[in-house]
Amino acid sequence: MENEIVFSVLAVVAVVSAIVMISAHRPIDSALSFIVTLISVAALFGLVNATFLFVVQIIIYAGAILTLILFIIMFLNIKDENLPEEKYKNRWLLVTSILILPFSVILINLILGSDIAVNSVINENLGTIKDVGLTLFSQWILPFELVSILLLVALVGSVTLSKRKD
Amino acid sequence: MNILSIIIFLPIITAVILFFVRIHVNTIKIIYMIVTSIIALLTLKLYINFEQISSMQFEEIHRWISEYGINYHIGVDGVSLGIVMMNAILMPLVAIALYKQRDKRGYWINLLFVQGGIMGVALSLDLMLFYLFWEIMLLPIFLMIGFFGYGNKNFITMKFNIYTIFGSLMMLISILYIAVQYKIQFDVYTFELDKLQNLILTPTQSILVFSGFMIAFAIKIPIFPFHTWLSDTYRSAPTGAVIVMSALMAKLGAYAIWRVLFTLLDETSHEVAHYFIAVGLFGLIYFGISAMRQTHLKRMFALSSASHLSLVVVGFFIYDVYGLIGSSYLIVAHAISSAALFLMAGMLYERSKTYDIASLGGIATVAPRFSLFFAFFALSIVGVPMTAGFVAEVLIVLGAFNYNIYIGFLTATTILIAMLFMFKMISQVLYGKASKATENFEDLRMHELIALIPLALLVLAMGIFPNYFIKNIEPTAVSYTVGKKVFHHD
Amino acid sequence: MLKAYMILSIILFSIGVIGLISRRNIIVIYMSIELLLNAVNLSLIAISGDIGNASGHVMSLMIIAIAASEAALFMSLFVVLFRKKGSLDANIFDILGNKDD
Amino acid sequence: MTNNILLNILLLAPLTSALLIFLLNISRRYTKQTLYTLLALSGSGLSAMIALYISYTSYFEQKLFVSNLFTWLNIGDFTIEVTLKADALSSFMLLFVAPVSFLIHIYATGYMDKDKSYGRFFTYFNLFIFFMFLLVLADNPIIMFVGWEGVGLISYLLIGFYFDDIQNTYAGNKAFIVNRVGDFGFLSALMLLFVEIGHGGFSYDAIFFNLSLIDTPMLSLIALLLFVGAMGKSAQLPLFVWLPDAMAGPTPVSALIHAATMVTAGIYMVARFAPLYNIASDVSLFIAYIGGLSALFAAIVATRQYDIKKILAYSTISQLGFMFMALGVGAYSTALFHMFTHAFFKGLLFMGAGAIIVAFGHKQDIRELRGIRRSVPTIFIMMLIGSLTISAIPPLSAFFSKDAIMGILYASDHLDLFFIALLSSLFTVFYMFRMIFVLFFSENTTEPSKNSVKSMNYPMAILTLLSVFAGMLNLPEIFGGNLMMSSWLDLADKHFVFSHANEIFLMSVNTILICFILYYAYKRYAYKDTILKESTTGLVANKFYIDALYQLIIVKPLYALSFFFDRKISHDLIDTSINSMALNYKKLGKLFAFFENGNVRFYALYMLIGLVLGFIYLFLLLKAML
Repeated sequence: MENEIVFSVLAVVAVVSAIVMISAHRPIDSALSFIVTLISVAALFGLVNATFLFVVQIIIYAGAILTLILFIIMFLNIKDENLPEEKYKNRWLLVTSILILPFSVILINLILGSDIAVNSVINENLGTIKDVGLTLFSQWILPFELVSILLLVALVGSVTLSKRKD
Repeated sequence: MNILSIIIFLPIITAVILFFVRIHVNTIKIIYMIVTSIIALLTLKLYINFEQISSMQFEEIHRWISEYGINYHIGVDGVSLGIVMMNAILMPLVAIALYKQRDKRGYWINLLFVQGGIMGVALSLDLMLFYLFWEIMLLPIFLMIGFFGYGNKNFITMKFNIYTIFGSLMMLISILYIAVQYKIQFDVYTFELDKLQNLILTPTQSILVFSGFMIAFAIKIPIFPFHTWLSDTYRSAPTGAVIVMSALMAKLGAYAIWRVLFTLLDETSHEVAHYFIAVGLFGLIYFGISAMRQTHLKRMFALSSASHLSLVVVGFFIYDVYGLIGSSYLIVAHAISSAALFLMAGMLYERSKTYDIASLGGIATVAPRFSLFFAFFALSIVGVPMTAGFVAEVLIVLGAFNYNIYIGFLTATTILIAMLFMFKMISQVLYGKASKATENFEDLRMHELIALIPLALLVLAMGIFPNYFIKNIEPTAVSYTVGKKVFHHD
Repeated sequence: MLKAYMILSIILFSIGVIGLISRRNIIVIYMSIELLLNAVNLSLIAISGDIGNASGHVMSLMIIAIAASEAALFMSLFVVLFRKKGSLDANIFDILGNKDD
Repeated sequence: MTNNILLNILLLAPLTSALLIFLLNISRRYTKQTLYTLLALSGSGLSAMIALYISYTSYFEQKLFVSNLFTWLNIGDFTIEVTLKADALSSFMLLFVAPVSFLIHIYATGYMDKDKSYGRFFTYFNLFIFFMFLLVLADNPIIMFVGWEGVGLISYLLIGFYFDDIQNTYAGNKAFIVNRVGDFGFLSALMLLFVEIGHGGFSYDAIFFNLSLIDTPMLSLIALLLFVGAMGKSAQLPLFVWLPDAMAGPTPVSALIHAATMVTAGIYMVARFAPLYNIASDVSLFIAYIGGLSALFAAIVATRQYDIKKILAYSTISQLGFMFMALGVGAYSTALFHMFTHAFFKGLLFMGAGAIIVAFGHKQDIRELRGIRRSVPTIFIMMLIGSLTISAIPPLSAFFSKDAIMGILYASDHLDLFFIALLSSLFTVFYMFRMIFVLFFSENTTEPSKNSVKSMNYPMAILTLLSVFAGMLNLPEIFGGNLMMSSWLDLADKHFVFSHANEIFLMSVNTILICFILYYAYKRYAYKDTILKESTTGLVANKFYIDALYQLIIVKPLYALSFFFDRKISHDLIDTSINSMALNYKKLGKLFAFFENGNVRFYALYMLIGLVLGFIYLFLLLKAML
């Protein structure tokens, strides 16, 4: 029962901060509210025993990526006049929301009407670092290696991109 | 390999190879001359071996896309022979006349390519093949105007191409439609002209198919009111392209009426013939009168061509043996004369740097040979006796009188129409005092003479001994008229 | 519980899409993309927990890894683009379009 | 066999010499004028000799010369053989065409002496003779038409011979275009004739044989259209306008083409189709009236002309009108006889005019050429004889020919035609002697710049003799003749009963009237400057405004129509609508280009829309399935 209360609170926080993120004018505001979303999502991970992911989410997303964003925002020294004017931002948001509404409504409707999650398996080990590690290095070894190559490529790419041309 | 296939593919293949090989333009000219001369010799052989019978000769048939009954089927008969001959004769002569003026590789490669395309259209007996060559022949012209044209050439070449491609599209729709109908009726696909003849179509269907084809041909010829691309295109196109368009491609449009429509949709053609006679007669007079006020030499020639081609259409749709023979003869006769005239217009421009009729004049004093040939070809367009045009016009007029006396009188105005503008033009260009543009006018050079003399002799020979040439057309024309229902409107 | 997670995931995803399309600030657009990834992660983990299989976790892990590399590239792109154009407006990066008239 | 060869040589000799001169001329090599002269004269001389021989044998031995050259066309029924045939009519034509051509050739060698276009001139001239022979000798109307058009073409080239002045070439254009209007009629007639009876062959004999198969209205139409052709070539109302302008050509051209030979082709053609015109009598009458009107009209206009050649041109129209009158009432051989004499005296008059023009430095206005009798006495005598001949003073040749026409008109119960003829004949005397008196009988104002050339004088002398004595050929019965020519030609003449007393009465009245007019003209013009006081305004001096009228009702509307077609219909209506179609496509493209703006988030938006629509569709599908 308390799980559900916690879930509700976290869900509301995540949604609200996400909405703030997409509607804030300045990127710094967006970034800060996005951190809130990420942390609430991390907490939601924890709520379903995904302890390893919880940690990873906090460390990588909230820790590394968002810090990087904030760092960049500050590094670039973005002033207000550098920001896009976005005269019709609210109108755009409204129109897009209306457009996406059928999509969400239909999906939610389908999920509510479906019979998933009837035979939930309770596995205490699920989500521990050991469990995830075992799965990762047994079933997912090839994708794992590919991801490592991807990271390498991204590394090289970002270095090349940000190098000044003389 | 069949002689006809060589005629079609030798130029095309040579052009493609030349396109990929980087060699000097002079070498290309030499290769061009060799190839076109070989073609000319081969067609001469064809002409000599041609038997005076109505059926297809030198036929060649191979399966190509057998699943859909598309065959590689070519052959020659009395009608296509004329166009093939013209194409083969004109191409080397054009090159001889132009060889100093044009130093672009693409010019010559395109000319070679278009020669093959035209041969293909004239010789194909399979509708899909016909369509293919019909499109192939367009492409080089498009490129030539775009690369080597004058004036507002981008707009004009786009206009020309959209016009003609629209027409081709209509034709493609008709071709596919009748093929599908044939499949429905005979349970097999075919695009063979002689097989498709057996198709039974309802009147509505045949009218629709007919219009599809006719739009393509009408744009190509052009007949009223599809002519508005004509004068601008001829004005901007380089000499080689204009000659190909006026002397050969426009004629192919008229030829296709006979080859495709009279073969496939014989009855429909008869039923709608009077509309097209009316349109043709209107065009004959309309273009002739329009040409009167033109100040641009090539525009005037363009409209003059259109006027004569309308006459060809009249001759075809009159649909009796005189009309058919007369029109086929006029196709050839006019091809020579108009090719020569456009060639000379090109020379005129090269020397005087103007096409404006009013600013020319006095050429006869400084360049008597040029004037002689210019006047000769202009007069042969008018159809003075002992030139080929005269024979053709007499035959068409005869056919028209045979058809209906009023049509006859209207058709006979052809001997008046061309004079309306030709004589004033001759006076203004050749006679009078030499103007600033023409005072240093150089007379014909030797290579230009070499190109023009055969054409002039051919015009004369066709005017004086027409029987020798007409004997080849006659059996085919007779086979299209005798034994078929002929409608007489009184 | 799973249904709730799924619904939340859908809502977050929609918000991400809305942000992605509506905003012109490329940093916000980037964050919207991250939000999309997070929404997917959420549903993956929820399903994974429900069926008792760790594959979902692994997938999420990889998504996070991809997001990380994406972040690295995006950041360097921001720097380059901002240096060139002096703006964060996504509308000025439209050389894909037909601009010759 | 030899006969065939003779005919072929007759036809081909001028063609060959034309070709040779042409090649020499175009090769741009320096060629001596003598060589050209030699070639030109040998061609025409040879054919003149053969022509004389042919007429001689045809007349005395009734021999028929036929030469079958080749088949021109053979399609179904339409078989046209190029056959030369010298029957009586053709031989008669040859009798004067060939010698007169030869004489004018000799004359022209003098006239064109030292002209830079000497070679070109004789190319055309010989070519003209070739086409004229083709016209005359052709055995079927299509080949005749080839010759017919051919002479028209050469006439065009020769009128515009001095092309430095563009107006001359315009005159040539006018001639050819007006002639072509006539040819339009001619060709239509031939085609109709073929459609009606072509299956029986198309030589003259075959046509006349099958003539009865054609019903009358069609026959009349054919006859009328044929006459339209003759109208154009022989410069009758309303297609006469080209002939006066045609005087822009060198004078030998006027003498040969526009007086003696080509313009008479119309007469020849109508006479050739005599069997047809005999049936279509209403058309024949029409011809007679057109001829009468032309004769009178041209004679009146000529009284107010000042250009020596134009006077003669109008005179030619007038004389041709006489011939058509005779043709119209069915007196074919009479008309041909007048044509025969006309060729000589009109050739003579033109040559005289040309000689004067050459002698006085290319002046042509009689007001500037007054009183030149003492400067050019020989020309004066010959011109005087020519004028007397044309005025039909007995016993000069035209007296017989013209009087025969008058007599026949009188006898044919068309008194109106007779009076028209009489009136025009009197006008003829008036304008001819107006010219003579002004030219020769007044105080001298100019001196010759050049002495007369011998090669010009000899042919003139021969023609003078001929115009004096040619009348002997067809002497009427009252003078002890037996109408030799008429019986030789053996055409389908209508015969009119006509007593000798009437004939003599008519002749004397006519002659008295002519003398009276002659006296009047003498009183009015000789040694006076009346000519300078004539007003240049008024109907007659402006040729009844016919040229202006044609300009107004034909030329200007045509150009207006051309503008309308080219600019309004082709450009404004059709082209603009097609272009606007294309432009609208362009606008539509711009509309879509707004969506396709290169902005990725817009593309995401479209993806979203597609996604949403797909979802809705799937959802509905799912619902429907459940």
